[in-house]
Amino acid sequence: MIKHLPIFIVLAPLLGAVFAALTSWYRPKLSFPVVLSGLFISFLSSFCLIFKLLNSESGIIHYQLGGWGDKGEYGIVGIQITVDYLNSLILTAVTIISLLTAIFSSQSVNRELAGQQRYFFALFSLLVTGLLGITITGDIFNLYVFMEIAALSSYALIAYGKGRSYMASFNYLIMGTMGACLYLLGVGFVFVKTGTLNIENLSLLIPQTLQASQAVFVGFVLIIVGAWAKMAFFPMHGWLPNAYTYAPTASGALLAPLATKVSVYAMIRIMITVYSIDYVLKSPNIQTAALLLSSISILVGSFFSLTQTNLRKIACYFIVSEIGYMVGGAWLANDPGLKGAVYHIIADAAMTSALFMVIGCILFRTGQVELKKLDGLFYKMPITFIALVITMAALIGVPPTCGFFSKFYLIQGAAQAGTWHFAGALLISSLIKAVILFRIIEIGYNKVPNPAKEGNKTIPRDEAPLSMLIPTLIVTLSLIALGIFTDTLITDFIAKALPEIPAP
Amino acid sequence: MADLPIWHYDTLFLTLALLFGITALAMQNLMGAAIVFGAYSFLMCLIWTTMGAVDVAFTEAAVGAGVSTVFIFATIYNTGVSATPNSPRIAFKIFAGLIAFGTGAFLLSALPDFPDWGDPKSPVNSTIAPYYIANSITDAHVPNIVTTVLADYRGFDTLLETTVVFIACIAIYSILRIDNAKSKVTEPDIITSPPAYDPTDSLIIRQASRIMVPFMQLFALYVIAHGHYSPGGGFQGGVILGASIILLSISFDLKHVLQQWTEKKIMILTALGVLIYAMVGLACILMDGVYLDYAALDSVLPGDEAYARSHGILLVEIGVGITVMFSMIGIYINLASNGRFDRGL
Amino acid sequence: MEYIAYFFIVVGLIFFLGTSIGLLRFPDFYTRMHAAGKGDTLSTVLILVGCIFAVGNQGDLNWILALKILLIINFVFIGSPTATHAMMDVGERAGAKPWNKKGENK
Amino acid sequence: MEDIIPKFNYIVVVVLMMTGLWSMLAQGNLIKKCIGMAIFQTGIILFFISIGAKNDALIPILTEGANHTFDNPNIDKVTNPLTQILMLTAIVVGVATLGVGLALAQKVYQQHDSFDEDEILNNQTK
Amino acid sequence: MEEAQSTPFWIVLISSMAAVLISLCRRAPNIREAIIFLAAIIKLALLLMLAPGVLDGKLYTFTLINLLPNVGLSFKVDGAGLLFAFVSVTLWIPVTIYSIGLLRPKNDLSQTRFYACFSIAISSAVGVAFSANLLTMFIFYEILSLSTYPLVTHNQDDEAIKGGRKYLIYLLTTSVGLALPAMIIVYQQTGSLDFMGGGVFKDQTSNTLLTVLAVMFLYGFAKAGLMPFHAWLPGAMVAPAPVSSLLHAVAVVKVGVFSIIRVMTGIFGVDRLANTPSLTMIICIIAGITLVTASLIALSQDNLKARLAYSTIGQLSYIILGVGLASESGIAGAALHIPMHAVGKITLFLCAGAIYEACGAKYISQMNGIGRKIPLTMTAFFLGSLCVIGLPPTGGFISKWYLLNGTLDSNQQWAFVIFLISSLLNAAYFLPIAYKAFFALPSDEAKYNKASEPSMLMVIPMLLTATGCLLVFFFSNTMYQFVEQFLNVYAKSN
Repeated sequence: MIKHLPIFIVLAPLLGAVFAALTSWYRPKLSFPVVLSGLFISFLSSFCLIFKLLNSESGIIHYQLGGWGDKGEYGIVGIQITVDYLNSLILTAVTIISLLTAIFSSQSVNRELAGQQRYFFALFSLLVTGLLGITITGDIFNLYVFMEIAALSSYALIAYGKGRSYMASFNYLIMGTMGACLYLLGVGFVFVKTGTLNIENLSLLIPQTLQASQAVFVGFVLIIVGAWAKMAFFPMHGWLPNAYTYAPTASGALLAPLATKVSVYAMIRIMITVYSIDYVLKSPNIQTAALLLSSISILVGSFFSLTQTNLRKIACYFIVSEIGYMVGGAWLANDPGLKGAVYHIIADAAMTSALFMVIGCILFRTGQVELKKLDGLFYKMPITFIALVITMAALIGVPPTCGFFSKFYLIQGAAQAGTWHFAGALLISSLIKAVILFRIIEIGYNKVPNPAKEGNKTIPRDEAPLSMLIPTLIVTLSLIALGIFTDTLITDFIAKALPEIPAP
Repeated sequence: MADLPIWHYDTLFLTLALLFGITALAMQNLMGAAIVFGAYSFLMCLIWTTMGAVDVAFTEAAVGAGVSTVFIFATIYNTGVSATPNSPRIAFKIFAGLIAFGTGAFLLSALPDFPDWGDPKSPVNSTIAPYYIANSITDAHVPNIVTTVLADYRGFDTLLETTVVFIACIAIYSILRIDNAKSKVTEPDIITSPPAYDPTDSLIIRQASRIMVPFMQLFALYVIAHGHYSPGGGFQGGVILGASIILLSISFDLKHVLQQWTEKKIMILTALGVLIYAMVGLACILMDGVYLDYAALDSVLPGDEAYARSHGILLVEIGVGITVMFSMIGIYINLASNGRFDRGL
Repeated sequence: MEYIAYFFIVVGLIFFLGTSIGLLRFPDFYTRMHAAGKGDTLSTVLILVGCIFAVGNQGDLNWILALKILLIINFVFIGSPTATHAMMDVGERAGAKPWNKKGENK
Repeated sequence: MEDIIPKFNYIVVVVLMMTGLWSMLAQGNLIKKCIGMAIFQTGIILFFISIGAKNDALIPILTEGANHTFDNPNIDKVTNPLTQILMLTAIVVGVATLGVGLALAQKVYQQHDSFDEDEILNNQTK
Repeated sequence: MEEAQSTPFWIVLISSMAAVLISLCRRAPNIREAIIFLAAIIKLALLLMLAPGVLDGKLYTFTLINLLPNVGLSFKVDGAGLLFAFVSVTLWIPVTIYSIGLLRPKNDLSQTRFYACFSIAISSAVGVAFSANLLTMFIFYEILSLSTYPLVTHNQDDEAIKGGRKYLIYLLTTSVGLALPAMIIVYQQTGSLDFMGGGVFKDQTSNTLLTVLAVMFLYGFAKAGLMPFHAWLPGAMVAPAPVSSLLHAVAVVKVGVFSIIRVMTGIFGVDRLANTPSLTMIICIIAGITLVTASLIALSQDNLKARLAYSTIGQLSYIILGVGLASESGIAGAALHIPMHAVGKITLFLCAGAIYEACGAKYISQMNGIGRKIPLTMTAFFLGSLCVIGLPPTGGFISKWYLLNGTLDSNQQWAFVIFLISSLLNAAYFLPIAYKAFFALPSDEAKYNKASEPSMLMVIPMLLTATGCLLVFFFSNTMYQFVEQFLNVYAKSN
């Protein structure tokens, strides 16, 4: 059974979704536990895989579907899914976060979508399937299909939000489809010159023989741009804020941390595995462009977040700027930069998840997240508020939270590559986040007269239910834990995952 | 040029297709646009036939020219037909044009690097593909290589493809049905155009479709079952089955169809198909093969390993057929009745 | 036997030509539909019949294919006029006026 | 001309896709956007199919034919099946996306009684 | 020689644990304050345990966990660090007594928060004192900034909020915007962040880079209050007296200068400083300007706390200037000036608070003749000002003596002059207060006639610290031994 672990990671949520879809017609209550168990199995498998990976000397685990493996001169004829140091981390992160989010969202779904939650958890689980598939697959066309699975289910999940969410979801659909099409086209351009779709075969072919081929280069650009459209990178970020703001709490809490990060992973995978770092370095124009764009998107995200008054909108614009961090880090194409980018994928997944969970808790109790109306939040829901402050601190990059270390690596990379505008953008954005943190603290903690003092009116405590609070706390504390175990993560996983990069 | 025999009509078809596509986008009447779009898809499937991609052509004929056009109609039927913009937004259009033009130029920059059209020695045709052509028979006893690759070599893709259809169905269900379920609008409802055409009083159409439908379904079953030896397979068959029901619901009306195909039935069967496919895969694991390795089912299925594969393919094709059929019906009903499941196109 | 095939196909094509011309030249909706409906059906059937002979090899017909094509003919024969009827019906409901000598249908 | 003709289809493909892309970006009408999306996808499908095509090759269904036998077919005379599979999947994904897009469009129309993007934006900002 | 021992870690941790306990027993004030004293005493005991070892040249090191490759969350105890920790913990006790006396009467339930943050602040100050590398120091530095914010905004009125905003924005902006990048550049250049004698830089590192880094660090640790990043300090004076006394005379500001001493000696290295005139020049100029300007501004302030704040700014730049001299005695003077000034300034702040409590006088112009009403307080004030001015028999004299020696050693006579001028200015803005308090006629008799000494709980701490000012003078030799050990490690590395 152990050798089937890789497929179970993807299969468990898929089957969970199908069963949930079936049960929702007979025992609607049942569909949530079904999905939950699917996610749990998937989590277990990914967790076990990490240990299996650490014991294996090759550092990579293959699983050839249908038993169609390597056929000599033909290469790998079937579809193969692979687990290595790079994606095992992402897999675990995705599974854990989706599991926690599922637990978190059960209450809020019952509240927000009362009587309409049929298929919600099925779609939830299908989205997780898609994301896990993107992460685990070893075949660039299969990746496209998973991308579409994730995309379609997320359109529906967003559209559950009613009202403005329909138009937001439609824009997302157009932009997402454009991205997917560009990706597919890029795959086509690569396919024309290589004739294979398997990532390993490609990684043998492209860096050696096809360095000069224009078609392969065009394919590269198309794939990257497609991934950018999917992850709401600067010129194509328009869809994200509305989509995630008007989605229901649960959908937001699942989509925001995972969807974009996984596309970043896909980009990095294409960059360092299919193509190679020197291929990236050999195309300096697009590298400079990418770096510039990421600086811009960091700044744009941060400044727009300043202008917003709705906490969720602010969080969404944070995502835009964080995407800039990761893309920029990856395109620095040097050791600290890539380490920072990969580390930040995980760190940011945790941070965004925590942020949206906190927002979810507040929404659940107060029904709105307008900044102005949050006064006295500290006295109303102290635990949630402290979680919010910790999360914001992580986003700013206050040590010893994980945000600090990812920034540390990214800035180090920027310094090594001499791209100071990127370093500057990083610092400016974290300062802007600091300003927003002050705002939140002052509104939530200082705006109302201290009820502890005599004579002031006391505010009754009103925390979110435990099923929401506990996941939130787990994720929030994990921010600090991640920060403390940075060294382990970097040296035991990320450093092994990345190729040897010649230091300049 | 002499060694390019088939390309002569192709160039014609391609140019036509281009014109149709542009026309479809240029038309101000959505109904017309939809019709032209259908014609465009039909041309496309002719082109693919000439290129020897019969299965793709078949699918396109069923999906592009058939079902998706009907979907667009259904949408228009529930909404409005006019596409006259109330603001020209010239500047933006020019900007977008520049983007598109730049992208196109960038794509064409790779043109000299491409192999010639129809070159059998190009990397695509000489790397993996030969394996499939050479071993389809020995591996699975299936002459239709497309079916083999679809359901066996790259069976995982097909599982996911089925899942995509399933997702589309439940997504549309949850977008349209969920919150319109309560608000049953009694007619006349928001239908604006075309003039409400109630076919139930037209005897001819009823009878005609009565005659057609059984044959269609028979043919669909044939397509699914015979997919190993002729173009077609679960997907095409499923679409045709779906189309037959759609035809019924157009020529009679939705109520009539919903009497036998209730919402519940449709949605459950949609999920069931995926379940069948996935379970066949699991069965392979339980009989200590890897996932989707039908050879592992040798002991339960008749014939040797190759035939086991062949039968495994048939099983999953049935799964695909079921899912696709009912997804198409579900999607159609949702779109046509705007999620109210009462009356529609 | 090829010649039979050619004969049928050519005749079919001629009818098609007529159909298209009619579709363009006739004055009003009904007459055009008339041209389309009749001519289209007939010419398609003719061409298909031609195909029956075309697919046969060396003198004897390929019966399976012939049968399939006959089925197709059957469906075209049912489907095409029905479709035409439906369109006419809609047109009538939509209030398209028939053409008369004085040309006041515009 | 001699080097355009063998690559003519690629040019058409690019033009098709760019038309689709343009209307996805520029068209104000949601349904038009959807149609443009479909055209973009067909362009890509056409691209894949034509890189898989071979000169005077047969369809990828093996028969006891003139130029190859059942067990060892003449590989150059059989069209590439792989690209066709990929495109089957792509078509399915395409129709699925189209369906979802149309559903969303219906919802938007219900709210704003229009398919025109600018008008919808005005309504929302109001 | 180095010796691995986990005591430093525990010393740092204790008061944080105390904080947890404190926040647990919010309903029982007595237990709460008992916990504080207990923690303080345990801390002191542990520190004393370390002292003899440090005196015979041991370096206690402890690494908790690796955060980055070859940079860990690690501690190292040496003379200066121990001295600093010792001072801040010792002064914690009187201040706690004082704050009990101040806060208990107005039964303000948010005292718990106050004490908890207070203890966290103390641990992070000690953490900075003991940190073995730049990263650890930075972490504790940030924790200190965050944990003191609730203390600054304790009153939670608009003024407090404004002050708090200023406080956080200044400190975070500078540390994230300047210190962090500087640190990262150091790491990227040298691959190490540990403090070691002779610094971490290779010889081929360009001087310009070093100068830039030096400036980034100087302004990055804005707690040192170098102009123009000093404005937070007067702003933070809205805090209640104990806060401003401990944090803005001892913990926070001293953490700032201490960090700068560490960086200059441990990262740049004394020799490198001494051999790079451009570096020392820039440091001295920045410090010197601040020194004089701050003293002049202080002279013009009428609000007592503001005057104290500006004098603090000036005194801090004494220390930085001392480092900038890059001579042994200069650094010795700097390291010594931390405790000396701490004792003096805390006395002054406590007195200021007491004066306000006693007769509601905020402004110096209102203090004519109050010395007769509250003689004890004003005597303490007098002693404190002597210490800060640097007149015998108070500690300030010693440290300034070393500083002046330092100027002569690294023959920078202009610094000598500056020191003298500013000492004169100190005298000019402190002595008048005491003089008016005792000898000038009360401006309005009616107002103060029933003013009397504040509660014993507030007077006793003042007297304690005031006597401290004298004690440090007589025990300065022991202190110097600690500093000498520090010098042996860092300054005498070659």
